[in-house]
Amino acid sequence: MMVLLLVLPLLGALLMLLWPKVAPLLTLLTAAVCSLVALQLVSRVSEQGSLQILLAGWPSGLAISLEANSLSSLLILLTTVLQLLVALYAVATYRRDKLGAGFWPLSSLLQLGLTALWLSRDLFNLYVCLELLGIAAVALVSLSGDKAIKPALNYLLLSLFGSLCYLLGVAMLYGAYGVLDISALALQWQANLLSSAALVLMTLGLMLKAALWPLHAWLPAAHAAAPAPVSALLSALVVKGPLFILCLLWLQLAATTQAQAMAPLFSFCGLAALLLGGIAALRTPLAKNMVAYSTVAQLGYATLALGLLLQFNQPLFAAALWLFVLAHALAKAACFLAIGEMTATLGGKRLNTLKGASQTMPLAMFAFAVAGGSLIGLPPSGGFLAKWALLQGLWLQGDQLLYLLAIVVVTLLSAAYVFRVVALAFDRAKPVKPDFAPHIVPQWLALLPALAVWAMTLYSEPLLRLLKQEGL
Amino acid sequence: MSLLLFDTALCLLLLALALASMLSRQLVNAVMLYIAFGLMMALAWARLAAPDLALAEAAIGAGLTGALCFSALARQQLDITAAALSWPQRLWPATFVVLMLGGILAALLQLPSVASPLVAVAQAELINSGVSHPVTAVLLNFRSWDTLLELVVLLLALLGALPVAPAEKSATSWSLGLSWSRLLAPMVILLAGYLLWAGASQPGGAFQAGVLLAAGAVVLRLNQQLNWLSWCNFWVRLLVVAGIAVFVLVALLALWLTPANVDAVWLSWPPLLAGGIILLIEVFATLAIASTLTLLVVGEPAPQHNRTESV
Amino acid sequence: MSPFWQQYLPLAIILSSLLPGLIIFTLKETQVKLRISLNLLGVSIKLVLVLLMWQAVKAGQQFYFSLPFLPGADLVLQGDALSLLFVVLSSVLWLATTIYAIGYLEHSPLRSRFFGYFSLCVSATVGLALAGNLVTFLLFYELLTLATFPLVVHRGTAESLAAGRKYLAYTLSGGVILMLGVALLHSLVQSPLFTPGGYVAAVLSGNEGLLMLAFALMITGLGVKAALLPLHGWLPQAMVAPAPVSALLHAVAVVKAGAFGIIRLVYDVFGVESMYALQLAQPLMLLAAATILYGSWRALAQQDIKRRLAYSTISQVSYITLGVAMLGPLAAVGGLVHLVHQGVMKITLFFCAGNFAETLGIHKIRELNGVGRRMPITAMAFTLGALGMIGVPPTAGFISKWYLGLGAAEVEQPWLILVFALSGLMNAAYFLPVIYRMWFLPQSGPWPAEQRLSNRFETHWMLLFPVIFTAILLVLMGVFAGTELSPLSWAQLIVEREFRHD
Amino acid sequence: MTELSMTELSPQLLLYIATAACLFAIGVYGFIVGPQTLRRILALNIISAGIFMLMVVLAYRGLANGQARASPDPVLHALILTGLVVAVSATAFALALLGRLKQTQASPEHQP
Repeated sequence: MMVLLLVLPLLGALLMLLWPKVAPLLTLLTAAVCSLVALQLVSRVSEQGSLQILLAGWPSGLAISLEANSLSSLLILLTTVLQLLVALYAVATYRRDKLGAGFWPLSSLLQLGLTALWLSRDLFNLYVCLELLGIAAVALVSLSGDKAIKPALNYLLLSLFGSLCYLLGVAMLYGAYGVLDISALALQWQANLLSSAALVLMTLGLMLKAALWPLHAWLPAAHAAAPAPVSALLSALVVKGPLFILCLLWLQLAATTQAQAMAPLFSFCGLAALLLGGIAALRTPLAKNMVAYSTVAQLGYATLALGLLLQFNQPLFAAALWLFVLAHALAKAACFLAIGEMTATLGGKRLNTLKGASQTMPLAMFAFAVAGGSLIGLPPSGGFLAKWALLQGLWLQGDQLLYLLAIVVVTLLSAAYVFRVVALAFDRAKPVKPDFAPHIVPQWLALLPALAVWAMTLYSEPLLRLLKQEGL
Repeated sequence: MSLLLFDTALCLLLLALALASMLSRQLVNAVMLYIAFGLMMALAWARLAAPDLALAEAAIGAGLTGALCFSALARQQLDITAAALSWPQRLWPATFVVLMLGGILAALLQLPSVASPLVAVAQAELINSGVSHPVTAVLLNFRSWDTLLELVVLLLALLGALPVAPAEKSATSWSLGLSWSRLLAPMVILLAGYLLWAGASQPGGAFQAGVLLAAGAVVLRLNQQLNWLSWCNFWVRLLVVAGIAVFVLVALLALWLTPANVDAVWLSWPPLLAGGIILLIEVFATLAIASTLTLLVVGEPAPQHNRTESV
Repeated sequence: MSPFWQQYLPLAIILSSLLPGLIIFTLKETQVKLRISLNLLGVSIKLVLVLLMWQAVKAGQQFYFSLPFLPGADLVLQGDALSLLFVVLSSVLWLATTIYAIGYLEHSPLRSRFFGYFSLCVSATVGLALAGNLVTFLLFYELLTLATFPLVVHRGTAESLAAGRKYLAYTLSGGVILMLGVALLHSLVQSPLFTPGGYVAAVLSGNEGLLMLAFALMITGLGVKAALLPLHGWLPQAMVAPAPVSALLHAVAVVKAGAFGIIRLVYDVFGVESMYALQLAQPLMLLAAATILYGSWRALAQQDIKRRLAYSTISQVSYITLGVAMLGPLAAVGGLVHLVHQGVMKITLFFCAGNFAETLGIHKIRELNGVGRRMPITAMAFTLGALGMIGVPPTAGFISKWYLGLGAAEVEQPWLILVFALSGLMNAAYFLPVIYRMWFLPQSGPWPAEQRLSNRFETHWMLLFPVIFTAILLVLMGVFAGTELSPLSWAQLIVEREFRHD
Repeated sequence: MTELSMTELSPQLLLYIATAACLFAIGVYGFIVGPQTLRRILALNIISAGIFMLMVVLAYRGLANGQARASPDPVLHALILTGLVVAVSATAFALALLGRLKQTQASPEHQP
């Protein structure tokens, strides 16, 4: 099953390169089949527990090990489903938006890279996956043409730098323990200067790649410059890859003393990201930049949850962390597709373009508002679930009033930037005329993930149960 | 003792070259120094009992990266000299870097001097791998998944570079790169000879061979030979894709051929056929690497046909 | 009644307005008839369903519908006596407001969107009434905020957008604080069903501080919508919304949601004993009393009709809070019945204000001179509503104030009677001059912007009939307060059930 | 005492390790200071060279110690080869992007 998830997008991409004419069809096909397989994988993992493979049948340590636990399988499902959705959106709009032919194979390879990353439990293999992801992401950003080259190049350089920091950490750990397999490494782990230095280096690199505050500066430009479907993929999935590795490192490898020492730093970075990212989103005049800054801010929740998880070892925080990731992925995909659709139709990059959009493009605006509700954390959305888990954890710890206060403030901040757009859309004074009749299908496609994130609450109990186990 | 002296000199030279490359005003000098640095690095690796890596590093550091940088330099006539940086602009990063270096050095001093336990495991399993050279065994059998993904990364770089490849400027802008390639050509042939010779005792890696082939192809291509080698050509695309495709297909075939009583494991070769399979993969991977790298270096002259296709 | 029905009845009541609302969103502007019939169909179905439930609850049945949601807190819809009080109020007034809104918005643009959100808003209100635990309540509380925002900014002018922003800033902050409180309480006792007598008593010892904090947080969150004293700022500004929206906000949906939440919190979450044990009632009482006086005081100074009504709302809703906070059975009856009475009276007043504005262009109080001759029926209804607000018998307002006064005597807080008297005086001081102007002063000049909306009546029949309906209702509720059908007897039933566990 | 010497690295290895670390540091400095993009790409290559050198030294450890089997760590060598390919791919892509950037900056239509 895992093999199918890895091979299908790869073979699909190769076929697309050979016969570019059938590329859209092939992308849809592979994404659809992969979604079904991923669904099967999730159900199988939740029934029978996690699946482990030592690749090529070699003994542990020598072989690369893959593991599909419930978290990985959920993330794979998320990846494939979003891939399918974005591919549908791209099929619906690629003639109008002049999306390059490169999009199809690249997005399939991106899917491969993500799937491989969620499954891998080998430090060096994770490095290769990271590079795969980074280069695919940059190539996708550069599809936008000349205006995207500069942010793409900047993204590439920083991403490479991040990977190299990570690689140095891997080299140091291999030098110290002689293994690359994470579970084997965890058995021999000692908290000393060498392992701490390696962890810090890897964390630095991964934070840069995941655009966690204060290393986020590249993200808004890159995500805003990319074509809408690409921005959706990048914000929803790609930044989560390094975050996933970061969590693997700190949760499975790091010793308690190291984790305790690092925890306040993560919490601080998370809060700072939430505050400053939110303020930046509130101030920027450009529509896509607003959504991109919101990604910076929302990643702060995940960082904060990670910090709290390391500090208190409370499974609720693990659930919160991954719920944030899942909910944000769906919501942000919806946001980018909706905003992309609106700016394309109304013709303009600035937020003012959206004036009166609730009349001209009600569906897309509705999708944005619904997704925004999840970003704010309004019940009964996925964002609410995550925030609920976070609050529960904090209250159970007791005496965390500072964090609670901060959460209130940042929630209001996110509400402010979401409703800044919504209020503009209700402005009836001088609505911006669309350049052409709005298309219905892309708007519905933007709405789908937004509805999905609200539907997450229907499965909240199994989700919470699954994710609580995975954190520790 | 004299060996230690040699080591010290080599290390100092490496550091000096790297530092000079980073600090030199002129970008051309920086690239030159970097190429020299790459060659010295290859020497150091050869000293450290890694001749095949040294070969690869020489091919990359001297050949590929150099050619790439020179062609990039030829394209950008703008701001080749840097504006002088003010002291604070240099001081703060320097302080940061020195602090970081101190931390890393302190950590590295704790490294144990014993080799990884994996060495023994790899040696023990070598007989089951189908090849005699341990590095090849690791690359194409023990950790073949890494290698497959690495080939995908290479392909991705090509896919990313093709649509943004700048249209070729005048022929004169290539002159620098051209002269450089002419200079390089004999060295490439020399190194290829070494590879062939080394291949007798230890199987040469697909990568080294690929790089060398690519270097040759680049030289020829720049001299207006091999003009069929372009992305629009279906057969070239097939060649580029073949490296990965053969890899995956063989793996699927192996999965399919696994006897029913054995657990089917992804990428595991049947022990009897392993040698043949690895050779097959290597051949195609070499061709794919060579063609991919050639296309990457040469860049696409971007005829009209390709433009319309990519829209 | 079959168990199947029992289970799905609460859900059906919500869906009866939600589904028409969702369909209405997809309609074109020109499909007027279809939209109107959908609206009315939804209202009628809802009324029938509510009637079914009312009968069953009266007979002592309870309704549950639950969906799995958070661990320890399912999504529960519960039909008990208290929720039914609010459900009946909102469904009946929804009928009136729908008809009124159809008349009011005739020929204006974007009606599909308006009626869609209108239905969503009522669905959220009914859901809030039927919510069976705090988490469900929180959910509908936030949905209500979202559904009302487009209504507030419906006109799309700079002024209404500013009001909308202010409204959101207040209510979303309130929502977040409420969420914080609910999460705190959930971490202590989970979120079981609302039960008469509360459920926090079990964890009372040792957690006093946290419980008090939770109470304070939740009251703050609810107080924003209930317009308690420092949190009332959004209400006067939200007046820029169209008249039916103002009517809905003040009488049924938003303000009442806050007040209803406070009732639930005090009686069904904390319970009378825990309230005593934690000494939470006194501060709440003080706050409510202060709000009553402050609202009345500010209303005196307002010259705009709707603004005066808005400050009056601030004052009147706190009567409910005060009645609840006194923790005596009689006061509770007063508070509960005021929830209904104030709703009917205030909606009458807002309908009238809307009629004046729509027909004659009157917005200021000084323009009302002599309007009794031009629009006698509307002026009569306004007079009845105003008298009710002051508490003149035999209107509905008298009943609730009577019980509140009795309650204050019962719990031995005589100073509260003083508050009531003072506030009543101020009520009279800001309503009686209006009535005087309408009936006894001559018309001072031409009407600011007169329109002939009907040949037969003083204004469009769809604007007039709802006013007549609610005005008659408020008199009937006062006159027949002693009968079984009256809100008073229902409130007594609730209180009997709430206090029976003692 | 013997145990200590078992875990201590020989001066030669220390020298090479220190050189690798310094190369990494020089690369990082160049990457931060820049200022031309081409130089930052070179800096990245120097960083990766430093890391690979560290790995080569680590692979060489067993030999320097005179341990029984006289071959360097094949796993590390394989990792380095993979890493080299990845690095050169990324460099080529970065240079292609850079070329395009310079071209768009140079062409008059994009001048503001």
